[in-house]
Amino acid sequence: MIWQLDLAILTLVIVCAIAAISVKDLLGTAILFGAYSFMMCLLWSIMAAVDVAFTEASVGAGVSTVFFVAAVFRTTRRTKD
Amino acid sequence: MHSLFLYVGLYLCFLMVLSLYRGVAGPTVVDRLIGVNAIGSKTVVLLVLIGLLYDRIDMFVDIALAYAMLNFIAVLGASRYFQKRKGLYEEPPYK
Amino acid sequence: MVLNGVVMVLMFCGLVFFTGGGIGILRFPDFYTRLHPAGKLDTLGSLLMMTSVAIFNLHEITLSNALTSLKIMLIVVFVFISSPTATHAIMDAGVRAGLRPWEKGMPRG
Amino acid sequence: METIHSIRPLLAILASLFAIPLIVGFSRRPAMREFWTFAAAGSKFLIIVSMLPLVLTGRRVTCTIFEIIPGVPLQLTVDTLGLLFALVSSSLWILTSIYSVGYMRGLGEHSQTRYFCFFAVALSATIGVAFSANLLTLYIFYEILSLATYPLVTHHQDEEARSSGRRYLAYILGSSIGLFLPAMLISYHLAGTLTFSASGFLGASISRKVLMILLIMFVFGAAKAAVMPLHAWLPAAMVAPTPVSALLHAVAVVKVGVFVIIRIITGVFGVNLLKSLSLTTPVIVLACITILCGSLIALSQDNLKRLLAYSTISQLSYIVLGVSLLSQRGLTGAFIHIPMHAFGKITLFFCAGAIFVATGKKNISEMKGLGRQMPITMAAFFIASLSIIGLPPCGGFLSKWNLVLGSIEAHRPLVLVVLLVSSLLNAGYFMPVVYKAFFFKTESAVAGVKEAPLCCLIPLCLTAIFSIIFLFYPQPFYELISHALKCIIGAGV
Amino acid sequence: MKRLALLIVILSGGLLLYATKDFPSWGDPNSPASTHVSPRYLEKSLEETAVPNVVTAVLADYRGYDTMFETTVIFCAGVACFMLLRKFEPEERDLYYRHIPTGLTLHIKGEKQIPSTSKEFEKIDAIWTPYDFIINTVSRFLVPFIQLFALYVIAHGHHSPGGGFQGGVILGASIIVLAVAFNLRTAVRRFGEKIDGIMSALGVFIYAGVGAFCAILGAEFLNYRALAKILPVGKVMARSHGILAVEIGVGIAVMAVMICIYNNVASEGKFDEGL
Amino acid sequence: MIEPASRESSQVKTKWGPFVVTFLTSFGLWLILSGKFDYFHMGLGLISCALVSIFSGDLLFPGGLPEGFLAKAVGFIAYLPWLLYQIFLANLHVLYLSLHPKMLEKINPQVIRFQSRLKSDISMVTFANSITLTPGTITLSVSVDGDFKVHAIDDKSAEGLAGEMEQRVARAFRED
Amino acid sequence: MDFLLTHLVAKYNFWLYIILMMIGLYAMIAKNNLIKKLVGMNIFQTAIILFYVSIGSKRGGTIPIVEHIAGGGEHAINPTRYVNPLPHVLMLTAIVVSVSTFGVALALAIKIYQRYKTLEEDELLTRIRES
Amino acid sequence: MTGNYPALLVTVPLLAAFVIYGCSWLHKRSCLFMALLGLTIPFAISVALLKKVLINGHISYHLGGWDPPWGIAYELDPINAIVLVAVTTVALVNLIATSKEIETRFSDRRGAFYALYLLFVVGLLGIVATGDLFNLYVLLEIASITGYSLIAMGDPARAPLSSLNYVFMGTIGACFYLLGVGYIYIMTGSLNMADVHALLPPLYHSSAIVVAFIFCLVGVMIKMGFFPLHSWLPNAYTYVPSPAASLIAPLMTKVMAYVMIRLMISVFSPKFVFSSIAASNAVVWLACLAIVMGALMALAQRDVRRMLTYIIVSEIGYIVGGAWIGNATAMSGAVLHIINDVLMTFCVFLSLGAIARSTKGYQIENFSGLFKKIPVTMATFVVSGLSIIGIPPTCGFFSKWYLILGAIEGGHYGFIVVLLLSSLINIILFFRIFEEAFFVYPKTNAVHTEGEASIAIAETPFVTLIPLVLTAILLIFTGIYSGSLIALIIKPVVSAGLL
Repeated sequence: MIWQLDLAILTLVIVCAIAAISVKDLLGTAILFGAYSFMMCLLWSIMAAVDVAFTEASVGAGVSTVFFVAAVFRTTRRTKD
Repeated sequence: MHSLFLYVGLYLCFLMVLSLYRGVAGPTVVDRLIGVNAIGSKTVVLLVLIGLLYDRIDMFVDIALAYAMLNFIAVLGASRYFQKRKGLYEEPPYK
Repeated sequence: MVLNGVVMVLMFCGLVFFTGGGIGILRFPDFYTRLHPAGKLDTLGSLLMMTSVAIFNLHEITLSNALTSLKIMLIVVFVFISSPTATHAIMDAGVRAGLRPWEKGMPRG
Repeated sequence: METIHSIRPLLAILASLFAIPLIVGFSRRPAMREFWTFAAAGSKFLIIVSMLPLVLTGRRVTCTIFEIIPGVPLQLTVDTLGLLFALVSSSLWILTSIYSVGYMRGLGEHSQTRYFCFFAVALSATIGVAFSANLLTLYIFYEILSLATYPLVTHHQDEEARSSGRRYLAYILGSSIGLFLPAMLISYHLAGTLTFSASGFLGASISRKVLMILLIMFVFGAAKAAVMPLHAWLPAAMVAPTPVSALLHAVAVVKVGVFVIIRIITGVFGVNLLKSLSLTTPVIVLACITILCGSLIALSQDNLKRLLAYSTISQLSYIVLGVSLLSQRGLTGAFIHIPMHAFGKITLFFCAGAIFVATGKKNISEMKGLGRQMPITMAAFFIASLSIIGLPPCGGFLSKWNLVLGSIEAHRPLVLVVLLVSSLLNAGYFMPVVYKAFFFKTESAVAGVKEAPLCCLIPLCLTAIFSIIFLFYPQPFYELISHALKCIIGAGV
Repeated sequence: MKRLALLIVILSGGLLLYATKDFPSWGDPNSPASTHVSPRYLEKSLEETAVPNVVTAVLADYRGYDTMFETTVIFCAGVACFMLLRKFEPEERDLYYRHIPTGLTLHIKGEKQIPSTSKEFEKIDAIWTPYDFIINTVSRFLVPFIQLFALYVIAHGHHSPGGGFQGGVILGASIIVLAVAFNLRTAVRRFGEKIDGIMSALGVFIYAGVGAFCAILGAEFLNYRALAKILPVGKVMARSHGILAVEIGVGIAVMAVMICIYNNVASEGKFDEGL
Repeated sequence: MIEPASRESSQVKTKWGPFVVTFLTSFGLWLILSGKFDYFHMGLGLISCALVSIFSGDLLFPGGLPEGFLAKAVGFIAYLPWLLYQIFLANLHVLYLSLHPKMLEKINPQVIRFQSRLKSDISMVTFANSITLTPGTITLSVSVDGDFKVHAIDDKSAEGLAGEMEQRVARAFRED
Repeated sequence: MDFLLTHLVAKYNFWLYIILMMIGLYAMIAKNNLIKKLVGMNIFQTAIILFYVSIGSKRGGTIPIVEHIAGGGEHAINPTRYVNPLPHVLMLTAIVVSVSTFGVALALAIKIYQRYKTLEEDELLTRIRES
Repeated sequence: MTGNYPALLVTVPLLAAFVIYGCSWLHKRSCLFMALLGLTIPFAISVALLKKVLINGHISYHLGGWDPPWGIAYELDPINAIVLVAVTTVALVNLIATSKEIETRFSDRRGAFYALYLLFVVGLLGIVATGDLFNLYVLLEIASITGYSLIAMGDPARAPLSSLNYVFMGTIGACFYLLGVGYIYIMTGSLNMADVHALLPPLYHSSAIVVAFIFCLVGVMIKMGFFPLHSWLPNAYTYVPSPAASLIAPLMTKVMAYVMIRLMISVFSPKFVFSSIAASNAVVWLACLAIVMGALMALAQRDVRRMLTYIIVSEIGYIVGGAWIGNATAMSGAVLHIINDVLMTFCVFLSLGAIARSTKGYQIENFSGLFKKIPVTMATFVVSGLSIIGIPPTCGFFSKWYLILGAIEGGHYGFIVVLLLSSLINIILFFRIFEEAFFVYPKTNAVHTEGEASIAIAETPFVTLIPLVLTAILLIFTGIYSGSLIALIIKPVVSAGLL
């Protein structure tokens, strides 16, 4: 554990989370959600959970975002909140 | 040397804040994409630095590599959206 | 010791480029121009930082350390292939999305 | 007391159930279908009669099917009281079956297969109640009976039948689930058992207040006994075809209700306990009110079947009253009133049905002068009404007599008054009918009417004759009842 | 709704915050979680399973049963996406083709179509579907290396982070890259739907099958030790190889499922051009 | 997979060429990645590389191995140091721009079109990516026959296009 | 300051995960858009993963991959040197579950959109009522 | 091989699911056969296990050969053995009964359907059998995800949305459960139920453990649709396709209720649940509210299926109330009610599915004249309805018996009143339908001259009818044998747990 980095990244994570749910555009949400996953991946590796970080990197940063974009592509970007 | 890496890491975090600002503030979605892509490239470096801090860099390199690959896919996917859909802004509510 | 010096210098250079990238992303007036620092400065920044780490990793030269350093350089290679492509993809996306480029004299968009 | 293990009680119950597949199977061939009904009725009666000698020698026939709830098996026991009831209902089923054939064919009713099926189920359940060895078994059969009679009550499937069916279910199921079930559970909780015993299984350690509440819950829970104010289902249920009203609402269903009350007073609480705490006063009051009100309402009825229904309500309360007097004579009167009233009332219903088959009339006002067209029917009606009123030469006299004596024995003079007043009222609503039938000029509407088909006529004659015979030859009943009383009263002493 | 949400959030958040006061502090080496069950994994996993990566050892062996169901969850997701979205009846519509060398678009109305074997023409969905030469070429070059890396991750799950799941995702991603960079038809032509379906089932089947095979060999379910009877290795190495077999199964299943989900989501189950 | 066969004029029809090259390349990569030289892992490596080569060999070399493959590879590697140097210069330039206080006056974004004489797709992609990485320019789009659209950030970058770099790429891929 | 720091470090991971989780929960309940809800759900799940991983971390512990000691089979491994691997294992599963749920939910969202051409909950409800 | 029964119980349908899905790409016809096989074997195994458990007592099976706190164990006691039997029975019978509809309705994706079907069963079986807190979560997710997709295959207008809402609620539930497990883990360091049970007593007063318990419970309650958290349930169960309805509706909520009881008894202890957290009264009152609200909302529905879903809400109230009264009788009643409710909900949904063949919708009006058309099917519907009402000798009566008895012992008179009240409301609910089916003839037939002759009897095909009738008979048999169920199976475990 590296608490200095941990604290910094945790803050970023929360910023990302709030941004992701408050952006009024679903594609923006998808992209910010990807950023959220990056941060999480960093957080896991900071806490020495390498396997979790690996999974998060491959799932969160990779396929999950692509799925999300694909779904937005097939539905709509419009959102009221 | 370790504390140097730690500070470098913290500085990278600070730089991520800058990129994140672009990601959060927009104004357009592609701007967000730029911001997030920039975060991605810093993350790769940060991962390797964390490996150094743990003295187990060989374990972290794999993650970084995978990360670099998959980040590419995500950006490709997101940009692909615009290549298909014409509008940058939201399409009209109903057809 | 010399090795450490080299590492520090490279890392510092990398950080400078990264900083430039970060500031550039903030300061440039429109999407197209922002892509320039994002696409290029970060790439070179990664290269320098990775190289410095790879070199640092070699201060005890064993086969496994050498391979690890090679792997780190492999990341760099990968970044060098993928980053310009990604930049291009984003640029293309912007164009196809119909984003108007900034021209001299316009306010920041 | 010696106990014999035998599956005969179970067979007695199942006899009619076995007939169901056959009835359904022969639904296209009415003759065969009815044959199976008779076969079931006959075999059931025979099985029950075959247990008579055993019971009369002071033994009990028991059949434990399996343990449902720890300590409470699904168990059947034939004791004298149950046997009495079972005999009455199963013998009357045979007659009713004959009558049904005539009635249903005479009117060309629909869905006869269904009718016979549910009739069989209802009878099984009735016998089940009669033979239940514990409260849970009794409750199970009680509920089966409620449900099996629902399609019978609503047989006509029209709007009236529908609303009556609703009312029937609301009263019967509502009271049994809402009052009887919790009362039973509380008893189980207090006593740890539900098996009837001669001296009651609720011990004296339970406070009087609780016992009182339980008793009231039980009495109202058995809404089939039609104790006021839970009586309204009975007149409503008269929309059913007359054989249904006859057997079920003069014999099986309502008698099950009072039988349950008898069981509760004698088997759950125990006469001695109740007597020592004098808990039954409210029940007596209720029964008296019901007797008087039922009769009074009957006075104002024009529809014959409704009149009979209100009469039934008041007559049922005689039994409740007799039991809750807790005196030997009172109990005797109550018990003997079961067969007497059954035979009497079923005759009346048969007559009403026969009139309906022959003339299509339901109201008394339209029956003027009918006695000349249908002398046999109306004669039977007269005999039966005498029995109900409690006048010799009919069996009803015996029960009234015993009840009167019982009320004296129990030192309740007011009850005596009630009984006498009610007899007068009974006469007040029956005699006009007879009078109109025989001494009025035949109205054009009923002129030229013949007697009902033979199938209808024979049963009602038989029952009327039996009503008379019982006055002169009540020994079998007395014997059974004295055995029962020996258990109930003697055990506590 | 917002107010209700706020209430719920504050309530449960407050409850959770209240509970943290009894927690051992973050990173406490003496906390119950670090002292009760897990030390044994760290101490014994190398000698019991010959796997240095304790996470892999626990994942695929000590708690291998969990992981089997984890893979099943993934499989479920794939099957669910297929079931929900897949449309087998093609819609009636005009055909569009692109002549690749010139980039011209052909719009064919009616029944006629260009033979699917043609290398010059590519079926597309609308007149404006883009064709990006750079992205195509670069992706083509990267895919084999991504795949190789994925296989490496699967094979080296014992010694370094990674394993079947991560490798499987990357493998799947390599096909998704093709689908994104070219179009879905290309990817599906390369890795057919049928094969994909069979592979997803096969992968999980390998996992559960290995477990069942152990049971057949007379040990408990998933007790890889029993594999020593048929493998020319000791009992400890048998565990290690059992883990590898299982990881391969996971990898196959995850890859197939990721592709399945992407294909169905990106094309609404029509399997046309996709994203 | 669309195989741009017609555009590849010079190709060797060896069936095994792509497979062998892919196999060797990937096995080399495997050795770097793996770092374990025991039989077991090497065996796994062989299997993996074979799988990849079978499955994706045609992706790397659609339509077979190009003629003079080795020479081209060497040429490409020789091209890299120069490219790195250019990248470094370009980055300094962008860095200067982005940190310059009066940045808005300095830049003049514009889109430039030009026709390249490169033929093979690999060389064109190399060229396009090199453009993206170097002085203030990003490739917007490339058509198959070499029609480049480039976004340049300022006049200086716009001028330096299409000159030396194209030649060097052409030389690296033996297309001059 | 020092005191504050030790206490902050001792618990802040646990506090921040709660904040994160509440953000997710709030989004799940209060947001009107189905996809937003989905994002909230994912944040919620990640917050729990964060909690678990925080349980697993250990001061002075390194990653749970035992370093090879050549021929040192008998060599005792000191468990305090490595972080707790069990939560990592559990969380791998949780991540997988969350991505599976995510995939299924996206498929459902697409199906809903195909029918009603909107993803806003209130609009959906009015349209259902209309039809 | 018999030693491996606990694992095979879950693994056989699991493997079958994979084989089916794989084969469905090659040969579609064989799917049904394999699905049947994949459910018959576990059925046989579960019966064998029940027998074994009754003879030998508790069975503990260590998966992978690792001892419990480190590995995962399956713990089988008589109660979960009987729940397992119930699950396998329902799954098998339902598959047989609805196979025809599945084959026609999902003809192009039957492999996927069967696979999901089997996996749903796998999930439930695992949930019931497992002795590990985290394993339970994973299995729960399997059951949920398959459940989501099965539900979403229903009415295309409404099912996806209700399914998505279920996804949200279900995920919150599962996550709360996971969070609770995390709190347990951080305080005890163990995930094995028995181990946690042994480690917990000194920690009973820790706020973290209390919160852990609350969150586990709330999570489970969301999943089982306990009253204030039930909002997903009616929609989800209303629009599910009928072959899946008769699988999901009986099993999912009931298995979760079992999980709750299991958490209360074998993870935490009754001592903790009933004395350390003095919430038992509150929960019982909440259960009362659930029962009443469920019944009242059911009363407001005209759609029969929707009405039944609210009845499920109210039945869950019974179970929760019974479990939280806190004495052995009520707990036995709750467990018995789980089994009975599985059977009766199954029967009612299965018959509803069969009825749906002859009707256009599930509105009460659509039921008119059904007694004429499909007498046997309606008879089974009536039996199940009576069971839900609680008429003896159907099984519903007996669980109510124990519940009320327990409430009397525990002095919760409110609960008794509510139970009786809901029975009365159920009478209204069901007889409303019966009346409609019994009295009213559909208008189309009114044109004909005579009612009786004109309505052709269009009875359900035998492949559906026979299982249906058997289930209805089973309802009565379970009722009659509930004494032995309690005495042999439930009472020993419950009393041992409560002491």
